[in-house]
Amino acid sequence: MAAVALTPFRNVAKTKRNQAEDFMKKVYGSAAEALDGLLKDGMFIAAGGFGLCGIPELLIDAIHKAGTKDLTIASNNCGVDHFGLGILLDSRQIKKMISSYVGENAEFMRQYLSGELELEFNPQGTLAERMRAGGAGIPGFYTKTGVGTVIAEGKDHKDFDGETYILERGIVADLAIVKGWKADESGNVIFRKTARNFNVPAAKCGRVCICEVEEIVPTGSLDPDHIHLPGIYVHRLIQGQHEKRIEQRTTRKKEA
Amino acid sequence: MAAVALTPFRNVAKTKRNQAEDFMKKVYGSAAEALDGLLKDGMFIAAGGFGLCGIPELLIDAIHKAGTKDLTIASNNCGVDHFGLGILLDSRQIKKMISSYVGENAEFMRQYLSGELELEFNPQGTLAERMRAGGAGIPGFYTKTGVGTVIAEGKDHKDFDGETYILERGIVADLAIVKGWKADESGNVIFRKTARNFNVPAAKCGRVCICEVEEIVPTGSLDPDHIHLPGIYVHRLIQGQHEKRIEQRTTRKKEA
Amino acid sequence: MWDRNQMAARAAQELQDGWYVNLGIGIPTLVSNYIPEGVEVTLQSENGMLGIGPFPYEGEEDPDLINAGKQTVTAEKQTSFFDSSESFAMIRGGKIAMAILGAMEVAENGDLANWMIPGKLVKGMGGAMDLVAGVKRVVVVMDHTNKAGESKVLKACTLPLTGQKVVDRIITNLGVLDVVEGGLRIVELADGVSEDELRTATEATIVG
Amino acid sequence: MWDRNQMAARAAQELQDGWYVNLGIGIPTLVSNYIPEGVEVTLQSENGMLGIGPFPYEGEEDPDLINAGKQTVTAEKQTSFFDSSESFAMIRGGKIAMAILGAMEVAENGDLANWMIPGKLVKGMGGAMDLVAGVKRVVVVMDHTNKAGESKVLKACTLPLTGQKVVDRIITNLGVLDVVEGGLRIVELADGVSEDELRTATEATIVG
Repeated sequence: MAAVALTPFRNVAKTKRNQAEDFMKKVYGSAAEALDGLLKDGMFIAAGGFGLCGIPELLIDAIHKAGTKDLTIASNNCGVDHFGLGILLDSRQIKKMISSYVGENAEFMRQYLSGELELEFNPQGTLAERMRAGGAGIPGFYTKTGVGTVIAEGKDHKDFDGETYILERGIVADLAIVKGWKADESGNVIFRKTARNFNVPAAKCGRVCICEVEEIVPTGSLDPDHIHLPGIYVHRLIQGQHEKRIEQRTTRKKEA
Repeated sequence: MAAVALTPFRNVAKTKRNQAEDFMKKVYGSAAEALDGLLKDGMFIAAGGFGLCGIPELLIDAIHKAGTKDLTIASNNCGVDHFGLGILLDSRQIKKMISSYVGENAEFMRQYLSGELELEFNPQGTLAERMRAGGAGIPGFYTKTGVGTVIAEGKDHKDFDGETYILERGIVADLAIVKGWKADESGNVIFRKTARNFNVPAAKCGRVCICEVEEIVPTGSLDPDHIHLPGIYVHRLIQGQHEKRIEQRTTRKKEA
Repeated sequence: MWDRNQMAARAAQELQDGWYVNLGIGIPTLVSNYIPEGVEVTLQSENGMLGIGPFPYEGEEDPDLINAGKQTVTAEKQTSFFDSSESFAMIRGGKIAMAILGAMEVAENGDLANWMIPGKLVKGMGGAMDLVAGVKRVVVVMDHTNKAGESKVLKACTLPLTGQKVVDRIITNLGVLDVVEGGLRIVELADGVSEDELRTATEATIVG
Repeated sequence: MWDRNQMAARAAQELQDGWYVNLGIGIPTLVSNYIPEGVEVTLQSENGMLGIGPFPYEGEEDPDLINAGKQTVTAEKQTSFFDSSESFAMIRGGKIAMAILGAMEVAENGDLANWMIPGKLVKGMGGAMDLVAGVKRVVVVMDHTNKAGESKVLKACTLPLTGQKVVDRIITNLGVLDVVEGGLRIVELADGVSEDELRTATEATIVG
């Protein structure tokens, strides 16, 4: 904490030489390769995306092909029928969902009402903050969201300055699967428009995080002030083609 | 929550016409004007900056000239002697500091040891998170930081998964004073390099936030994916010249 | 009696220049058509956007640019994007001046129910619980009665709550009511609606 | 016996390829000079930076680019900048693999004191309490004894703590010790130091 004598720094030439090859270690050839060794029946996965916007399509597909079962998945939504996380519903790979809204998915409803699927509803902001907190080493935080509703049942209540709040827990997932726009080889990720959404908090709460992007660029190509998700959060990276399906195509006519 | 019929949107022409003049309302001519009506003896101010990097020089100077007294200021540091928040120490305007490190300031030490100044030490990360939490409507959060130290004395302890944490409170300040690099007229701010530091959490925890920047650009000039502090957090804006003093000028020699 | 558009137009009168506002799905979305001249508001979308613009022109839809209803939208000049935890930080932190939301039931103490009908399909609360807990002022826009003619403005909600004591103002097809000490206060009657009609259609206590 | 540079060189052996690391002020800063060939680490700075580069060339100092010691630095290729709450989110959240820190006292149970001497000038804990609480592995580098020759490796710390049971490994001028069940275990002796010398200079219980 005291002032420090000026010291030379590590060998700059060495740094430059090793950098490219070292960071390349995060880049995998495919979603299946990136998932290798990380999947286990019964595991807890946090998934990014909102509706079908910014969802990790390639990783979901690879988890489907891997056949991993009894998954608990924290994700704001559960895709739609036969797309996004809906694929893992079709194949009965999901045991439990932690979500805020599941209205777009008939198969989800069928499995839920028949008791095949567990569902824990979280208010959307509580879910986002639980992920952010888990990633930030915060095991619990107080919020007014849900006080006096079914969400508050069984949770600790505490008054601060005359108002009542409930305790919500941070989430730490075994694996986070997220989708970015561009990443550099060191794992720095930038997102595009509203496709950022849950991808940032989901990535942060994973013990391991795999990120799929549309383009991987050489380290040094991205402005360090533009990074939305620093490389420290991203352990494995893949690049691939995304369908990016639109859920509600709303438009207006061009004026004459 | 159900699907919604496609609806026309508000009149686009009107939006465009009003936009420039409306957002101009955030822009003030000087720090003194921006502070007008907001200062009150005994108030609680959150200030951005780390050391002398990214500090709101112009606003500090204007608060000095305004002579507001008995201030409680949450800021990681308290400037240096006669610069940054050190100016407000010289003029005895500060009653209490909430900081993590005050080592650069002899006058601070003198006032503290003589009992003229109250000091509440917060671990740096706890201070940053208290600001972020206060701005996010979170009145309290649990952290492992400080468990078993003087910082934990008198605070609620709680065990999560077999580990002990302490409860820290969110901070809400009467006023936040921060320094950005560029802002657009609607209050969207971007920061430069490590000058971002406490400016973002400090801005968020202010009931009112004034931001001083090096350049105000027309709304629409900044890429919406590059905004570090959305305009919703910034109530008043000023542009001005900054000294940007360097605290420890460390360099290396160019190799031949 | 007001129709959907008149209710939306009346709700738009609640907006003040410079405000950041969140509009729910349904009638609240229509509010954006009636923002008064000279009033500029920035619309927040829970999925991570301030400054929702109009729907895109045909062929210009961007799958990376949607609102909280998952509809394709456009950006405005002042738009900024951010992640979901940041989005709800500003909601929970009281940075949004007003939310205008639909409802199934409202009670005289400000309780709101708008997310769940037991025994029916439950789609989830989405961001509604966060909005009503965090936003500074909550205005509800809904029909005063259900299809069976029963009041939706009640002494106490019968459906599971979205939030407790959260509603400030209720705008229905019959008029405008404020949640005050002891019950609801009539602020305004819709065109052609008498005070008696409003009182008759209201189960909640009307005071003042 | 190791000098400052030898201690730093020994500490550098703790680093593994691909790690994100936080180096404290003093001897820990010297560690960056001794990172082994083929090992690439990214240095974190609490004030909001991953990827600290060397000091700038004279005349190229940037007041907006400093490290946690407030020294002017440069960026690297993989550098990212972020705010202080984000910086400590990654520290507290265990994303940093290792912190190498200086110390005033270490105890056999891993307690660490490095921020305050009662009665003397107190400068503050800065980010030290957050680092020791959050970082996965904490390595302390310090002289084994103080100027009076008294052990700084103690049964129990006498100074106010920075963290409780947080230290994993201690590197001193006399050798390397690990915090294990029941006390400290000798891992390595510094050049020319006998086990007896190390034991004599250590107040803490040595086991195994």
